Amino acid sequence: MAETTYLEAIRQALFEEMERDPNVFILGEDIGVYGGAFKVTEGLLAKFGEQRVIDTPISEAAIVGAAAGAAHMGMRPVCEMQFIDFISCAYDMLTNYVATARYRAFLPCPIVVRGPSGGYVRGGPFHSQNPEAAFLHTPGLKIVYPATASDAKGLLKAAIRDDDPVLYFEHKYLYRRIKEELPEGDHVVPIGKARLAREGRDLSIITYAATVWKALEAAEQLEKEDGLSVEVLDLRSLLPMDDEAIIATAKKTNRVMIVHEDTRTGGVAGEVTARLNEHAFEWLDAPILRVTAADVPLPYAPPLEDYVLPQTSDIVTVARRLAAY
Amino acid sequence: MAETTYLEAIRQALFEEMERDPNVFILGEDIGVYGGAFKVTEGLLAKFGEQRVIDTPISEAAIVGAAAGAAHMGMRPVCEMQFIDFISCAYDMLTNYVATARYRAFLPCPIVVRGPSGGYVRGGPFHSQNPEAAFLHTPGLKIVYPATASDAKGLLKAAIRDDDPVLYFEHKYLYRRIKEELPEGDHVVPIGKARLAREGRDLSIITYAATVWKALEAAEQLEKEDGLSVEVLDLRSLLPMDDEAIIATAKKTNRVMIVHEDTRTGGVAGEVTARLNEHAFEWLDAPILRVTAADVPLPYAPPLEDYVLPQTSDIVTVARRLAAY
Amino acid sequence: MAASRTSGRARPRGGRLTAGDERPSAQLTHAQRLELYYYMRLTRSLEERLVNLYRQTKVVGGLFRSLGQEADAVGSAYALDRTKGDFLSPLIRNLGSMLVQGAKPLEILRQYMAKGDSPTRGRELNIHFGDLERGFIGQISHLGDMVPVMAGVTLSFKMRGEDRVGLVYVGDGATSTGAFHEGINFAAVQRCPLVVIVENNGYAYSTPTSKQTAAASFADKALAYGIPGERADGNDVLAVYDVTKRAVDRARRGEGVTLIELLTYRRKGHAEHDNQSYVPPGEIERWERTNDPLDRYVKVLLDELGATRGELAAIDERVQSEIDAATELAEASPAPEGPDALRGVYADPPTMAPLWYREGIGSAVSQHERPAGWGTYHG
Amino acid sequence: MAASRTSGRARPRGGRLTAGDERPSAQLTHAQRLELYYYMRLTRSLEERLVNLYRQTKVVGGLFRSLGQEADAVGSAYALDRTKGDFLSPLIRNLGSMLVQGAKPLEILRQYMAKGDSPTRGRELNIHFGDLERGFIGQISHLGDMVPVMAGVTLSFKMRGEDRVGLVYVGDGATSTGAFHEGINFAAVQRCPLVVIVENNGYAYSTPTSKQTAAASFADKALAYGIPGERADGNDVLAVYDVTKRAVDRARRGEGVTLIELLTYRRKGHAEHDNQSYVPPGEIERWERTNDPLDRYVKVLLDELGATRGELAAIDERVQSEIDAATELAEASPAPEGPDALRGVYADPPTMAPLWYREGIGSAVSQHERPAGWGTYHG
Ligand SMILES: Cc1ncc(C[n+]2csc(CCOP(=O)(O)OP(=O)(O)O)c2C)c(N)n1
Ligand SMILES: Cc1ncc(C[n+]2csc(CCOP(=O)(O)OP(=O)(O)O)c2C)c(N)n1
Ligand SMILES: [Mg+2]
Ligand SMILES: [Mg+2]
Repeated sequence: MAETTYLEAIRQALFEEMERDPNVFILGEDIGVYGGAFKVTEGLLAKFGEQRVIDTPISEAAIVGAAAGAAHMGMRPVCEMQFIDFISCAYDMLTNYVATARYRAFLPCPIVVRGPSGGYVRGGPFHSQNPEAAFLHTPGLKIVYPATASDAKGLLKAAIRDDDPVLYFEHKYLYRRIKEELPEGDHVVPIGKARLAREGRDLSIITYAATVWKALEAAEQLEKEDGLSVEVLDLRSLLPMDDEAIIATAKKTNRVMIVHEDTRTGGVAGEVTARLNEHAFEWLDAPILRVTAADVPLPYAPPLEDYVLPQTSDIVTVARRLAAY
Repeated sequence: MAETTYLEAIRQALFEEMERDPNVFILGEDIGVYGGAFKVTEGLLAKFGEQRVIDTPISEAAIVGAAAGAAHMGMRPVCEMQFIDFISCAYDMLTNYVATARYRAFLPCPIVVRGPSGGYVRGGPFHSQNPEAAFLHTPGLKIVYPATASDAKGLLKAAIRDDDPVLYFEHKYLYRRIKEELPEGDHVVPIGKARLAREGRDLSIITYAATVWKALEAAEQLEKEDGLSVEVLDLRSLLPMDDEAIIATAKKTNRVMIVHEDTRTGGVAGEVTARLNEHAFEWLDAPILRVTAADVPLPYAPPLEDYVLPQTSDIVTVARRLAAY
Repeated sequence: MAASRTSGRARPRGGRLTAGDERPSAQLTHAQRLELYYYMRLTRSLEERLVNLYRQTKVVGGLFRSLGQEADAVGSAYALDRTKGDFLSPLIRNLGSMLVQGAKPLEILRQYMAKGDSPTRGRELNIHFGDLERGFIGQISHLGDMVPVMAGVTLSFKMRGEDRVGLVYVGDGATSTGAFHEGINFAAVQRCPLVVIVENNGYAYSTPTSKQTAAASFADKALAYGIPGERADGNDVLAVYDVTKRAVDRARRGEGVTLIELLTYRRKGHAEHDNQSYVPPGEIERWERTNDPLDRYVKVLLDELGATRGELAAIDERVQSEIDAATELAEASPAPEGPDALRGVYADPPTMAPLWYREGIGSAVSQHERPAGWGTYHG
Repeated sequence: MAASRTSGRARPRGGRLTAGDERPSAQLTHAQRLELYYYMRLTRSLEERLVNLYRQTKVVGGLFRSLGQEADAVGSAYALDRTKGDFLSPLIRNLGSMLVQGAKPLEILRQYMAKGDSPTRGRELNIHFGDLERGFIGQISHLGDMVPVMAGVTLSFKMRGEDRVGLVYVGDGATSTGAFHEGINFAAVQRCPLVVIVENNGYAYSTPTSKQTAAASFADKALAYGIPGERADGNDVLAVYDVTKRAVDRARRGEGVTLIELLTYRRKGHAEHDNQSYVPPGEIERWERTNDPLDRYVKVLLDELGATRGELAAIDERVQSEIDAATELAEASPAPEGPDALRGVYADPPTMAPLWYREGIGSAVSQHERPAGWGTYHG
């Protein structure tokens, strides 16, 4: 079987779900004739027509709000943010309207909001964001952020079928850089389960999205150069978070570091640290260490971006300190 | 000297700063003739006139954006959100425009955004929010959340004078419930410094805003009933956070709990836990425990709200477990 | 503001032309005309009962009145066709619209008293609740947000070829929000079967419309969206019905969105605590004296439409006894129970786990039982 | 779209009436007319140089063209009075406006190449930069956001009684955003000295204006805000100057906001990578052939305004040599240095602390030196 890119996996998921369920439709800016800024939705208009592939005005709040309204009536809308950075314009709609619909009014609101996220692509401060931490704090939302093509497909299918609103972040650095053979058939990856990306004994790296690959790279280097056996846990789902998996890896290796591309303060690593501290305190032989972006808006020039974002060498450095602790 | 309420302290700060600096002006919904939904700005229109006390259309993004524009030109605007819940409508403007102005364009952006926050008042899901965690994650913003009348005044004055944008959250439950004698003269409380609200030896409670008072209540009960000496640290500033103070209290008592009114997952407690873990791991004789709201939108009916929000009795329960650990 | 009963387009130039002179209310039966009266009276009396309960501190939180705006709410909602599954999204002053659409006084009373058997089980305030079956949807506080949502509701009608229409209300103040703009523009481009009603009651909280917009009229805003804009006397229930019905018919014919401005007046404060000190002296009294929607409709019913005083008195009595019965039931309703707060945040999981220190369940702390001291544990 | 050179109100009914027939461009000196040409030529040639650099992969990120829109950018900015401190907020296709306002080709080139001595020191993309001295402000990517910001900039002019005017651009697409709506409404109510220009270039990325709004014209949106709305041929630099100058004068006189729609056409894709497959065949060529703003202005200059071919050739040459010189300098500029990324997030602290594992500074780990084992430590 041929290998499928991360981007193509997303399109496949959209295609298959739109074929499977006539209630699924997609809406966003330039997703129709143009096929989306990254061509994720290419071909969908031709196949499914203007009724189910809707080019919208530049109105992120309206896109999300309209999706919510349609979802109440039984539809399964998938919204594209042209870049995920623009999800901030729908922040009110998502956190106040969408997230609370079921709780306060018993309204079903099964929408998916997806879009190209993340840096390492010289996109500058407004085309590189990782907004997951801003929403982690909102009960009622689910959040997934796949790192592999297989998860990209399986989690999007799960998100579309989920009866709750799901934010689906896709990493644009991975779009065409990774590919793999996808499982055949109806490949659905359950929301809420982490993925053990690499087994190890000496220390654990908990991470998600693009930095999963950096962690794996670091793990290999550490094995070769230091003889360290490093476990890498890919969270995949941030909300709900797979407590069982993070606790299991912490109890196994007793040394944990958390890696994310997002800025440090207020990032997801804090929540993971708090949970591990609550549930595995005595198993920890060393402090949980964070490797993250520095606390600055993400700058554009390559030397600046490289300096701000976490790199494989950072993970190696910190892992060595952790192992030696 | 007479005692001053928390609310009156805020008004005093606005009044004094507007008198001191002609560049200070205030804008928001119904803040002029009406004096604001909670009457915080009462009397300011009469004193300073329509040019400096601006009633705006219902447009939080425009309020914040216009404040930013005026701030670039040397003004010192203070925006009122009628309820802080509506700050979500300015989320894009704050996180993308305001927070990055200095960094990406060397633009001064000394604005203050303030508004009534927090629960315990039967306000329901949209008049009780604590939005601090949603912004903790944004480099470029500062965040303060006073618990006392003295800090309410001093921090607002500091915020207005600060050359960076400051989110100033004021707790509506405290508006008229607490009062104290304020220091005389030009009372300014530096941003970034925590306040030791109570000294103790056996365990530390790190908290901020309304739950400072619950923590103090619990501390007293624990002293009386259990003979425990409980330290209470009021963060006051969330961004920047006073690392020195949180580390010092952890190193002193070796047992820490964090209390906040906001929901648990993705809340400020995670960040505090991560920092303590990084900087005081070996001093911790017990896991850092969180007392927070449950992860649900805040419901309206008293029994529901009481059930969801952290109560003094919760703090007592957890403190006892922590002390006995 | 106009006290005449005819409605019409704000300015002839406002958007595309519409057949603006039909009077669909001429088709209403006598029973329907009395029903309009019933809903207006029910709205007013129910709010009066709520004031009593508020003063007895039985209402939890604020109380919002629609005194003087009953014609606006009732007349517009009445133009929807409930047999077809038409849908509306009310605001805080649309108690009347909700009653027309099938909300019950008992539900309203339970909501305001935060009862456990209220439609939101005590989770949300006052009339913030909805019912997909009866066709109304619970607003959130954030003004303007319901416009995009109703764009989506009506988009689904269009996509599925359903013969249904949606109606969304916004206040004069809410027209300033970004959400209003994005939502109505989206609906206009998509030609959703949606009617947008701007209830211009002169104030947003304390802010007069002159500080809300420099536009001469809210109906003028229709031109910005390429849709028809109309304006009507919001205190004339039949004029409100007429203008709304024409827009509803247009939407049902596939002709897209209409923006309607209803001119009315908020005689009470923003909420019960508001003393309206910002209102020019005499303004409220003038509206009360000369332009009360109930007084006006009673006069029309008696003078022009052949109703009798007896018929109206019977309705008044029915309203009173319905409210009395509902109040008794509502007062007896139980408060919600704390742990119910954890249910239904998500479809899955259906319940959030209680915080460990609350329920005495397996605590973080008690789980700390690492067997091998501080050595490495393989398990 | 109109190819005529006269400008005017979109529809006579659009907002309040204005003195729409003055032609301030008649007052321009010969030198000023040539200067307009200079800026248009500079814009085009500089972008062409950027295309070369882009193909050599010396540009970091995307390249955005304003080909065919130079008259719109240059003519409108030229209507501001730089001696009075007028202020503008450009968009991605307003390179011409920035040049008029004093931005230098060298700055632009350094920005596009992400150099350390570029105006943003490599922090922001392309023409996203500003200068309070020269009076332009760096946009962010989020469309519409600059409208509220410029409302605030001009509010400060009004508050301080300064004789200054602001100009903000939005694309046809950006008019759909909530921020545009909130900002222009706010400015209109406050009667800020602000000119809002909608550059209607037919597309927002791939989306034609018909999917952006159902309104017949963007100038019509003025009525929604109670301000004058005008519409002009955006490819006629003098018409653009005229319509903007009238609005600037109005603002300076304290008469508040004007909305101007400039009709133009985006001949290149959204950015250089966009192949414009969505554009109907022949459309681009038609605009290129019959409605190129530079061709048109050259003809007017030569045929009507007494310029000579020699004068224009000299300007072309000057432009070329300025760009050559700037390119050489820009290419030689250094890249920024990583640690500069930590400076200036805040006024205070001026620098963020480097992450401990980067700089080998006192690490979290090495600080773990609790002296008294696991006993309680009083320190
Ligand atoms: C986005 C937002 N900002 C502020 C508020 C606070 N608020 C509640 S009602 C109100 C006034 C509403 O006025 P209007 O839209 O005219 O409706 P009316 O009360 O007159 O029916 C305000 C400012 C809000 N609910 N939402
Ligand atoms: C709020 C927001 N949503 C989406 C985008 C992505 N985006 C960038 S440019 C663009 C099209 C802009 O079109 P228009 O406003 O007409 O300007 P033009 O490029 O034609 O000058 C879009 C959708 C954005 N920058 N901001
Ligand atoms: Mg109103
Ligand atoms: Mg455009």
